[in-house]
Amino acid sequence: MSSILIVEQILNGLQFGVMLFLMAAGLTLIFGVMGLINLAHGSLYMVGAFAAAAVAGATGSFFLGLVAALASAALAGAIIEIVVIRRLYDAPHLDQVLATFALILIFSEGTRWFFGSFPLFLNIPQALSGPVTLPGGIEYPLYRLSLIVIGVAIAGGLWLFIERTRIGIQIRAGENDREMIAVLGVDISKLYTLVFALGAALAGLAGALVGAIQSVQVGMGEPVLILAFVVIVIGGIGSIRGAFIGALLVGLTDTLGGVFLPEFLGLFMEPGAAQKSGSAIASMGIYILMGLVLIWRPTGLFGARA
Amino acid sequence: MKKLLLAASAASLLATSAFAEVKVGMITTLSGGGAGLGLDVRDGFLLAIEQSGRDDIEVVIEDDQRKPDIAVQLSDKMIQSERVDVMTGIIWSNLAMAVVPAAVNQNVFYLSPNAGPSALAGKGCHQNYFNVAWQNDNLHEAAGAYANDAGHKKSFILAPNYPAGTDALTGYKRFFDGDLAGEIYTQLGQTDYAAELAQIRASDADSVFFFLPGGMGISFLKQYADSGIDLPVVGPAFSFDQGILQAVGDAALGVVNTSQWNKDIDNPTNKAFVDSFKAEYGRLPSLYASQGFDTANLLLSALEKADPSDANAFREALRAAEFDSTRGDFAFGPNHHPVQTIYAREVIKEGDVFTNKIIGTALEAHSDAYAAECKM
Amino acid sequence: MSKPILATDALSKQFGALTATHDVSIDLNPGEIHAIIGPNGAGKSTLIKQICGEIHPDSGRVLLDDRDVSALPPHVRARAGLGRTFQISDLCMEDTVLENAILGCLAIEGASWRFWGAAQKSKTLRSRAEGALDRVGLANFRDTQCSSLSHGQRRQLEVAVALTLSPRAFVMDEPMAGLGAEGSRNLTALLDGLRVEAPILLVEHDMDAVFALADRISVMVYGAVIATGSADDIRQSADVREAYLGEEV
Amino acid sequence: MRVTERYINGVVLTGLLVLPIWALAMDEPFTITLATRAVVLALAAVGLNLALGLGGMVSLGHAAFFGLGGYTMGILAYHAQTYSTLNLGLFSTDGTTSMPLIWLSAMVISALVAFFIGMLSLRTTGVYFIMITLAFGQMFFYFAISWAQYGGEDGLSIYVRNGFPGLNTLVPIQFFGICFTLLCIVLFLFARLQASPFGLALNATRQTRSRVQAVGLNPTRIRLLAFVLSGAITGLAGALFADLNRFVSPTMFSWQLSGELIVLIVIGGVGRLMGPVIGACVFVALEHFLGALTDYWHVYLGVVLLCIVLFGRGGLIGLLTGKEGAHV
Repeated sequence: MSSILIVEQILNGLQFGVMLFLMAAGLTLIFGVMGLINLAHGSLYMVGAFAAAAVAGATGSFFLGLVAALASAALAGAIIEIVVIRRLYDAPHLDQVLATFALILIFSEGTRWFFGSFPLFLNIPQALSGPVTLPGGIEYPLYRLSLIVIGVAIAGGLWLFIERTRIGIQIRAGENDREMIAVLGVDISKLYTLVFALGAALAGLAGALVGAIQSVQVGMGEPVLILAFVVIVIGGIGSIRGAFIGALLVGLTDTLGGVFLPEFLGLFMEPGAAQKSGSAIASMGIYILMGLVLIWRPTGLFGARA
Repeated sequence: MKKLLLAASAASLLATSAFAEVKVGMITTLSGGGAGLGLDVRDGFLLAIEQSGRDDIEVVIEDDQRKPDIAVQLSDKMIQSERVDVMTGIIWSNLAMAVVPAAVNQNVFYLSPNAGPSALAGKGCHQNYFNVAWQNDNLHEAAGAYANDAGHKKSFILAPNYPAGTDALTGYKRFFDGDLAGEIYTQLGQTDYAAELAQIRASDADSVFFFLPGGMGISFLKQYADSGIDLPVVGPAFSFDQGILQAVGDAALGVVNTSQWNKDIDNPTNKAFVDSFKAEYGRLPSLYASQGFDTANLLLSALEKADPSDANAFREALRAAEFDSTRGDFAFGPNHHPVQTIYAREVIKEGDVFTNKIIGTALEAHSDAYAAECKM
Repeated sequence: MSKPILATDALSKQFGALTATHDVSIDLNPGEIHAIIGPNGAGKSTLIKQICGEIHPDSGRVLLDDRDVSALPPHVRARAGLGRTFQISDLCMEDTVLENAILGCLAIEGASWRFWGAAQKSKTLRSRAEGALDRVGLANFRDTQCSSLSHGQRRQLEVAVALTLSPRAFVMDEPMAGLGAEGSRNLTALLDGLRVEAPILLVEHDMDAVFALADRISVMVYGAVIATGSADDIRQSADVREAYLGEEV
Repeated sequence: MRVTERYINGVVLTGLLVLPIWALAMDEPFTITLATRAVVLALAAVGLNLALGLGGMVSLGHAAFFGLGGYTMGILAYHAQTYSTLNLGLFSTDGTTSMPLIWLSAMVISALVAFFIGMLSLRTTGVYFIMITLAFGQMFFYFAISWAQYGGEDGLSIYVRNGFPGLNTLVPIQFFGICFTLLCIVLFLFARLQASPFGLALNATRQTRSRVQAVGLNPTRIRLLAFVLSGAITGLAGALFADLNRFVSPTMFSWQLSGELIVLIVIGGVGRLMGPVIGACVFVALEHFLGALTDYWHVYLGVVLLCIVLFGRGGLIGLLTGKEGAHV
């Protein structure tokens, strides 16, 4: 196994992790501020991808597609917050799980109703297509490289937003003491709608960005949703920093496990069998990782201590 | 279109229709991720029934949601409650394995418009089971044969880690004479193939074979095109079908895939089928639509000769397969699976629409590897 | 002087830079009520939580009947004889008063692993539970759902549940919290009679109650006990006056 | 009109018994199959209700036990039908097609796995518990998909239903009778357990953990036992479900199934004896009738669910009796 391949796989893991972060950031923010488990977050990812595909298809501009993804996911987020989610803040987790499960059903079948059963087309923009050569002679797709850059930039921007802006301060205050910031005259319901829409927009953006290299289809959000949950549980629910670290961990574990585990088993077994059992264990890898983290720290790496 | 659907749904509601003499139960996937395939099979099937002008055939259609337990439940319903004579429609091998053995043992005929698991072609074959599409390995075997013709010597092959994936790689290897540069089982439902692409790039392969149905194939092809790897790609028709080609786009152009059908196969039945399908539904027919259409025509041809209540005569009539297939010559082998020609197709662009063009023949009068095991 | 039933030995606990308790050594003798008072944030609740095992001290020991219970989890300490009440009523609100009392009897009757036979129909459980309810004056409310009780009744039920345990010592965290004058008077009378059964370690802000009940009083300030003595001693202690009134001596 | 819960329970059980008998008389065997499906799903949900409704453990991974029960049945029957030997290292077996033996195995295996999952998961609470159970479920799901020996994602078909002494299980009404009897037994045990001292303690751990500790009980141990019992019941249901379909597949492990089990409980009423039964009947009926009306029936199911969560606290039983359900 050459070092070039290893570096390339690490880049792949990072790219996967960074995209997971966009999903997980919204989830963890929504949980941290409003105490809400949102299973329908994957549906917002799907909404973003479909909006991007529809608009990019109609206008021919990938950039407009991205704008549409952000706008439509944020709008969808705001609408479900106002219509449904708002009534669930003080409800037990069970109700939240159930109501957002119901939202998944409605979104998935609704999208199919609207867009039909076939996958939609969304391609990467011409300017970003094809591979580039990195130092060390590594050929790597430019678009994936851009995804890493965009993801890290958004992570940084989010950090600045939370730490340095007025709204960010209100959001952090909201995590600590809901009643208090209401007393201080912050319009709490507006703040919540805003946070929810922000989380939704990030998910929609992730859907559009990833949709360009994958397939835009109904149900695309659910596998990602579960991974994003694994990420925030590992990182500690409510912690943006934890989500970032957790996303990278999951991305790297999944990518590198899938590649190196079969190779590793191949040292002891015949190749075909090593391939099969290796990829079987690798597919459980991130769940094993999550189990280990929770046994070690029951509230995740950066979670508030219970 | 509307009229047809209405007739179908009305049929599924009115369990007892006075004039219906033959009752057909169609269990297929009409909702959720794989609905596109089921819709095509259904539309193709209903088109043929409608064109036949027979009003004594009642088609009861149910959606299996691609869930095996639902499919089994619907099959019970078809047999116990609707008392159908013939069943058809299942898209997925795992659903077929759940439904077919029990159904055919209850004296119902089953005509498979898509799935052809090896268990049903070999030891588990049954006199009431007819496959009108292919045995699962067929298109992969053809891909291996085509790779030989194209002069490929070293292939990198990959498929999802599930039984149909294993069958695909086995089928390819059965006919491919060259060496393997690598063999990878990906996760089922995987959407990101960056890691696999890196391995392909690092290998010394001269060609790539993949079997990744549905969304997996779309993702793979888009990422493959963007990776800068320029090895020739071969695959079975499933990832290059009319329904999903538009979602793959330019990334699929030039890729060779194997199929027993294409819209440019030159025979009157096929021409008429393509034109009438376009007229009826406003889209190009897919492989699955052609299989649904052929399945219905096989059924109609047998009904001309015998009534399902006379099981032996009806079975003989089916086995004769005297109908005009959209793919030209069609016959059943001893295990009731097709003996047919499989073509190599290339993805092209016609105007704004991506579609396939036949570029050659991969295997002629091809049967399958399991027929010998079948004791019928 | 007889041996103390409950004692702490130099309990210390830091939360980051904040010292919650510092070197706290107090004891509780048979038959007495030992009250702990002090301004808000003095570490009284943290002390209780360390005694009951909900928080682990950084150093120091908790002794119950001369036995070191510092390493034991809360439920084992409860079995060993700590009857605790909570500052904010902590009851099963969906259950009836009687069910709450029966819950208290399960451990001591060894009944928590009984899967057969209704809890409410068990004579042993029922008589013990009803005895405790009688004692606090809730006998007539036993079939009332806990969530419909008044605040004062909930405070009484807290005490009743602790009573069902037949504890060696009561540890009460502000039992009078939120009670009106009359409620306080009733509860004061109840506690007054309880000390015969087991001594009470009482954290309380209601000074009327404290000075009426306590045999001894300890004053905690900034996590440390600055004075311990009889009611009169405390009234006259210069340290206490300084801590509460800011008077220089 | 407000009615008592006891009255509703009686009506539901009687209805569930009368419907298949009516169907038998009318020669509508498929209705019996549907009723059996409802009964088996109800049994699975009764198992979950023990953990969720009484113990407050919102497990989003109960499909793991459902699937384990199913695969226990599938593997034992597969070996018995193919006359092959299952080697488990310490001991080996030739499989069995006897239902009672299969049920016992399914319950023991599910209980063992529930014990391990519970040991790890019960260290956490709240959202973490929901997520870690989900993760365990997913682990089993992926494992089953790649377990080629027993069919992987294709699943495993057994062609003949397993046997029960003295009955012909292939006759729909007889198999229904078996499932219905088991459901009644489990419901009876559930009711006894709910009223027992253990049930009281379990119910208390859901409401306040600190109170339970303060009265000298170990909440984690109580919850663990409840979780194990819950897993065993759901495992039993899994074995029956597999026998109903004569087929097992990894979809029995899917997280959507875990979600659906929760849905069943909430439709009927959380923590109620008959909540899961009513939920299962309604769910199967919706699936059947809505599914026949429109391809997009999931949209309507979603709307119905939302309404129950937002406006119908306490589920259908709560609606009828005017009492709220348990808070989880």
